[in-house]
Amino acid sequence: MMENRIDLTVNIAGLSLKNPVIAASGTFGFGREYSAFFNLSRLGGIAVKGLTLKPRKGNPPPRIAETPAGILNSVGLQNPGVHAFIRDEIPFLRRYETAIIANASGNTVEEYEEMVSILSEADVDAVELNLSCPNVKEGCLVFGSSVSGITQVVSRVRKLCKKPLIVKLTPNVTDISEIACAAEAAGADAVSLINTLLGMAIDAKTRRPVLGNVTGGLSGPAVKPIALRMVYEVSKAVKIPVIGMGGITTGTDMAEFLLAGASAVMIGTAGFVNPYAWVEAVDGLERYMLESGVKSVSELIGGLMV
Amino acid sequence: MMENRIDLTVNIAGLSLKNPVIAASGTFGFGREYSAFFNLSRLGGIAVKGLTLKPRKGNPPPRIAETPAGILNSVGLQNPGVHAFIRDEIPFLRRYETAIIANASGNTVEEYEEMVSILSEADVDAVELNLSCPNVKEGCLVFGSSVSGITQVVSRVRKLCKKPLIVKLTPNVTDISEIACAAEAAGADAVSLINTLLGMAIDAKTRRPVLGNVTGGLSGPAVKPIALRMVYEVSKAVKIPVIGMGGITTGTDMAEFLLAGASAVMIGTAGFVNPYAWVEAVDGLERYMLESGVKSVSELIGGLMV
Amino acid sequence: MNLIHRVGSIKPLNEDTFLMTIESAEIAAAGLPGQFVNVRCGGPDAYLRRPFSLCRVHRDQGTFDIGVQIRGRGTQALSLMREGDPIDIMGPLGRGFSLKSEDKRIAVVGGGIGVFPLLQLLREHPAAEKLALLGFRIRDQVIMEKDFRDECHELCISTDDGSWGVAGFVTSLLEKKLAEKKIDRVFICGPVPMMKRAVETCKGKNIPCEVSLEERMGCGIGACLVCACKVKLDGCWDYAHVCKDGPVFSGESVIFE
Amino acid sequence: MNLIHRVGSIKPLNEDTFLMTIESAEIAAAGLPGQFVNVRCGGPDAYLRRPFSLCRVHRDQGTFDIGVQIRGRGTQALSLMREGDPIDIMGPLGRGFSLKSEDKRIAVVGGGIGVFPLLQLLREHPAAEKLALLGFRIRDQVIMEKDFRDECHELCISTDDGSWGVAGFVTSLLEKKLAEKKIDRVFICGPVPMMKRAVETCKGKNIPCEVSLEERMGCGIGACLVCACKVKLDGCWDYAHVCKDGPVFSGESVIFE
Ligand SMILES: Cc1cc2nc3c(=O)[nH]c(=O)nc-3n(C[C@H](O)[C@H](O)[C@H](O)COP(=O)(O)OP(=O)(O)OC[C@H]3O[C@@H](n4cnc5c(N)ncnc54)[C@H](O)[C@@H]3O)c2cc1C
Ligand SMILES: Cc1cc2nc3c(=O)[nH]c(=O)nc-3n(C[C@H](O)[C@H](O)[C@H](O)COP(=O)(O)OP(=O)(O)OC[C@H]3O[C@@H](n4cnc5c(N)ncnc54)[C@H](O)[C@@H]3O)c2cc1C
Ligand SMILES: Cc1cc2nc3c(=O)[nH]c(=O)nc-3n(C[C@H](O)[C@H](O)[C@H](O)COP(=O)(O)O)c2cc1C
Ligand SMILES: Cc1cc2nc3c(=O)[nH]c(=O)nc-3n(C[C@H](O)[C@H](O)[C@H](O)COP(=O)(O)O)c2cc1C
Ligand code: FES
Ligand code: FES
Repeated sequence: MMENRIDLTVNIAGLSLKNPVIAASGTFGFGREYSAFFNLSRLGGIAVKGLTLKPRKGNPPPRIAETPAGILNSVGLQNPGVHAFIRDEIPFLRRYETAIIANASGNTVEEYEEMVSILSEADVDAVELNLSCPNVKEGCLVFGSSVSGITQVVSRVRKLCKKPLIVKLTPNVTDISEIACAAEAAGADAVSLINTLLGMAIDAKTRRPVLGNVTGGLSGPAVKPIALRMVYEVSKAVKIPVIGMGGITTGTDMAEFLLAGASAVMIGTAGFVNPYAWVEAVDGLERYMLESGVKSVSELIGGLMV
Repeated sequence: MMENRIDLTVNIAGLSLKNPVIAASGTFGFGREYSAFFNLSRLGGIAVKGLTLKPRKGNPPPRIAETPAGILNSVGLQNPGVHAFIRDEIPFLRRYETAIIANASGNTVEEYEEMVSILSEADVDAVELNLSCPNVKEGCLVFGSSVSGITQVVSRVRKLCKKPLIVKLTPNVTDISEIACAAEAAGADAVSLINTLLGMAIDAKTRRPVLGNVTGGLSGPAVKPIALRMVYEVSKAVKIPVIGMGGITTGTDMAEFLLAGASAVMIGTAGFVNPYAWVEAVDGLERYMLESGVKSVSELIGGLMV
Repeated sequence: MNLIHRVGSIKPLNEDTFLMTIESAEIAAAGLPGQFVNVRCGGPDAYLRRPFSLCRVHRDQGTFDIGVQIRGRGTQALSLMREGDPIDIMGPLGRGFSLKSEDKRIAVVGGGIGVFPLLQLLREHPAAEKLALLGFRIRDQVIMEKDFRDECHELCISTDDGSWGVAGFVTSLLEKKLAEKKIDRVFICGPVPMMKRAVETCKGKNIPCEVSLEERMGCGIGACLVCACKVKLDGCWDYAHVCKDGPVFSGESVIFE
Repeated sequence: MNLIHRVGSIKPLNEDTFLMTIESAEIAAAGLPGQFVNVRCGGPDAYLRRPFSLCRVHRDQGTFDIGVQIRGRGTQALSLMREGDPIDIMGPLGRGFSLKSEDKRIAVVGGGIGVFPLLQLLREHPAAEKLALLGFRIRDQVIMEKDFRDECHELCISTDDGSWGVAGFVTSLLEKKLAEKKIDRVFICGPVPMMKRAVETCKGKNIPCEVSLEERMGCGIGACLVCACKVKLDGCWDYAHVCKDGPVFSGESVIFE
């Protein structure tokens, strides 16, 4: 009955999602674990664990630190490599009716090109370029945090990419709108933001960093005000769709991001605390829309009254 | 008895503080209100409310929003102007044995120059340049977020400044070390960081921003991991002392900042929740030092084992 | 200042409102009508303190009451506290209502939970004649009727739909009463549109009035300047601060927007 | 999966350790020795869940016990829960100890709070002969002595200072016992240096062993990859994940650093 009245579908860069909730890359593995908790078909999409050309072991533990209303992680892109993903994980994911978004990282422009070429032939619905992972020293950070870096990677990759191309932005920059505009100009079909904020935790007792990697990426409710501001700024600056994320926990949080200008959202950290966070956010958004008399998600997008 | 064993004094840019706790600018007014709670002489120093040449009314309310483990504020530098400060507030503050740090903002380089000239003749112990206030549109943000902006203001102001010159850095930049180095090169005696992170809060019910000013500055425990990382990076990059702040609540938090490389800290938001936060942090640090067998604060500074 | 006090009791007033008695000889001794306390509500998401007006002060018992409407995270957490729990409270804070012996006949005008600070005012004011006009949306929202009746000479209640007392807004009640009898000063607390209207009514009759304002707070004591409200100053305007210059202001000085 | 269960009881074991009984027919029915549960502890500062091993499972009563040492924010908040409180728990999670009928004689080696998962192992293991070696720092830290005695054929306790049981480390006890009698498999849980030493001892005697590891967790189910631990793989090494591949690993496979 609810379904009849409320339209949750959204369109992003030619991709049609049944609802605006996407599992954020790196927090949802390849979906297998959470499929024990709920039907993955309930999600608008799944951004899979960040992929690289070759398998990566990732950073030394500890890889997580709890912070006030958030977490720091320094996983460092541990993944089985893009080929293993295509072989072992896509067939499983395809059992569900949900968009598969391949999150791709590289150390060089050439690696990004190769990744995108491979993924263009794979059965995925979109490619999300991670130019912003703070846990990898070589390359990544540089690409995502300057106009020249992002222009270079996105324009070269664009030529090879046969899928909708989402560019994921780092918040560790002076002016994120400028970077988003550069991504748009270089051919991105959408931008997603924010990736994690670079942070650090120290154990005063041992006088050592908590994380094996010293620094890590901050996510969770703590970063929500920053993420919301950046989504608001970027969606005013670009014409392509914006996927918002950073600390979203509830359907109401999600509504805030849509109002700020996001066309869809990703949810990550909240799922560690509540494995049903993703589906509860879908239900929560539906409830919010019912209560506020909104019939379709598109009415909310960018609807902030300033 | 504790006093005999533990040395809490620190030296910053020629300024000797009885302990490393300074009240952060904008959170402590001109000290009057908190003097009803504790003897201000217990503080290492007080950075007074951000001053401008002329009185400023500040931004429209609401000026505060609560966020997960933090707050957003958009006060917008409401203050009675530097002359009223000198006339009405310094005499009161001088009744206490604590360093007075004048926090100064301007809209133009010339305004900064004039402010510093005036403050150089006033009875304050140091000047803290606020080049990073996110709530003022004209000028401020620009100066603090680029190497050229900071170089310009600091080098011109340096020539006129007869007091220790502390430059306060904004975290809303791609590379804070680069900015800190520019401040050092231009003649800063110390840097203080972090100012607030630009953020936003939305009321999904009313579909409006919570703050009258739309965006505001994020502070409090939520930002601590980011502040700690920036203090760590900056204190590796510069030779001048670093004053750390951002979310400090306890003596242990403070120890973490000292270990990361800060020579002193500032505490702000935590005092809204607990009016004794500043003095409890002094006591907490002393306890931490006793428990870990540290005799003087200088042993802690930069003592992180990586 | 000692911050840790003790929850005495919690009694529901209606579905979403309750009265909390707090044991604190210090606050009970010092608290004046219209002043407020700033309460750490606890709960995982309520970081800042929440301000509540003194609703009733029992000096002899060393306790005071606050009336609380459950609205969000903080008030929700507060409602879950139990008798005997320690509670972290700063107060009394701010400037309360003026208690002038030359004001012989006073009226209080309260809307919804705005009635809370007016009860203690009635209890302490030296006036010979006290009129209380209280407005609520519907009958279920009517609270503290008996408590008010005990503290004044005349009590009139209005509900928007007439389900209790007179039908209509409390501001209409005020207009009617001011036409009927001479009042020396009016004390007003409630939603902004109601206060605005009530102040205008008083101005029209040249009767001095005072209003108790709300604004989001940080420090609660005047140090952070976040709780700004617009007031008239020398023919122009300026921001005053609710926590320190208020929460009670003269009705003439406030600029409602 | 139903996450909301109920606190049955809380009993102190010593100054900073307590046993919490939780009512959950589902977890009691499914939980195996060595598996863990991931608990939302509440409190304003404990955002993530905390992992605790199943210590005792009462299938018939539909309850299970966890033993908890108070260390930080989360365990502190947990210790304040009361009987009947709802509690948010994911579980049972991870891979537990192997329960092989060919292992006729087993030994468990526990250090400090590492003893917790070993109790249910003793209760469920089919072995004919069960030896328990438990080490603690001092007498005041000795916990669950009677519970262990009831579940094994021989119990030896050591304390570092000899204030209870044998003086010395539990690893010395293990060396001594392995010299005395034939054991088919050893199960180890405790501080890393102790586990490392115990594994080496077993290796020296060619006795297979299993260890239960700890690592900071995010999701608790294998999705976020934060709980990495080094294991041997094809002559080289790789990261395994404590929450999914463990917490129990064969002693031979783990690389202690
Ligand atoms: C001087 C003063 C006296 C007050 N007296 C009473 C009283 O006697 N009884 C009563 O029920 N309420 C009173 N209020 C309003 C009460 O403070 C808010 O309802 C309460 O802060 C809401 O907290 P929350 O956690 O439930 O809401 P949330 O929306 O979760 O609060 C989020 C933040 O916004 C602030 N906030 C939200 N609403 C208000 C508001 N209306 N005014 C100020 N800050 C707000 C909160 O303090 C908090 O910082 C008073 C407010 C002021 C300023
Ligand atoms: C598989 C497994 C089983 C465990 N079984 C038990 C048990 O039966 N009884 C028991 O008392 N303890 C057990 N622990 C350790 C227990 O999880 C930690 O003591 C607890 O998480 C500390 O939380 P805190 O809030 O008190 O500490 P804090 O230091 O405040 O915690 C901060 C963060 O670090 C994590 N953390 C801190 N110490 C540890 C640790 N040693 N291991 C993993 N994460 C940690 C916390 O989970 C939290 O995310 C187990 C750990 C694991 C991994
Ligand atoms: C454990 C962990 C691993 C992550 N790995 C990736 C990754 O591989 N690629 C990527 O683009 N983002 C990664 N992220 C960032 C998230 O996708 C997301 O941008 C961020 O966590 C903010 O959203 P949240 O607050 O909802 O978690 C990771 C985040 C976490 C917590
Ligand atoms: C209400 C408020 C007002 C502030 N005003 C100023 C200011 O005038 N000048 C300035 O340099 N920083 C100002 N700040 C920033 C603080 O000095 C400090 O850098 C920041 O709050 C981080 O520290 P904290 O987390 O301990 O509050 C203000 C912060 C708050 C919360
Ligand atoms: S709340 Fe800080 S000045 Fe009023
Ligand atoms: S905690 Fe997430 S993979 Fe182990």
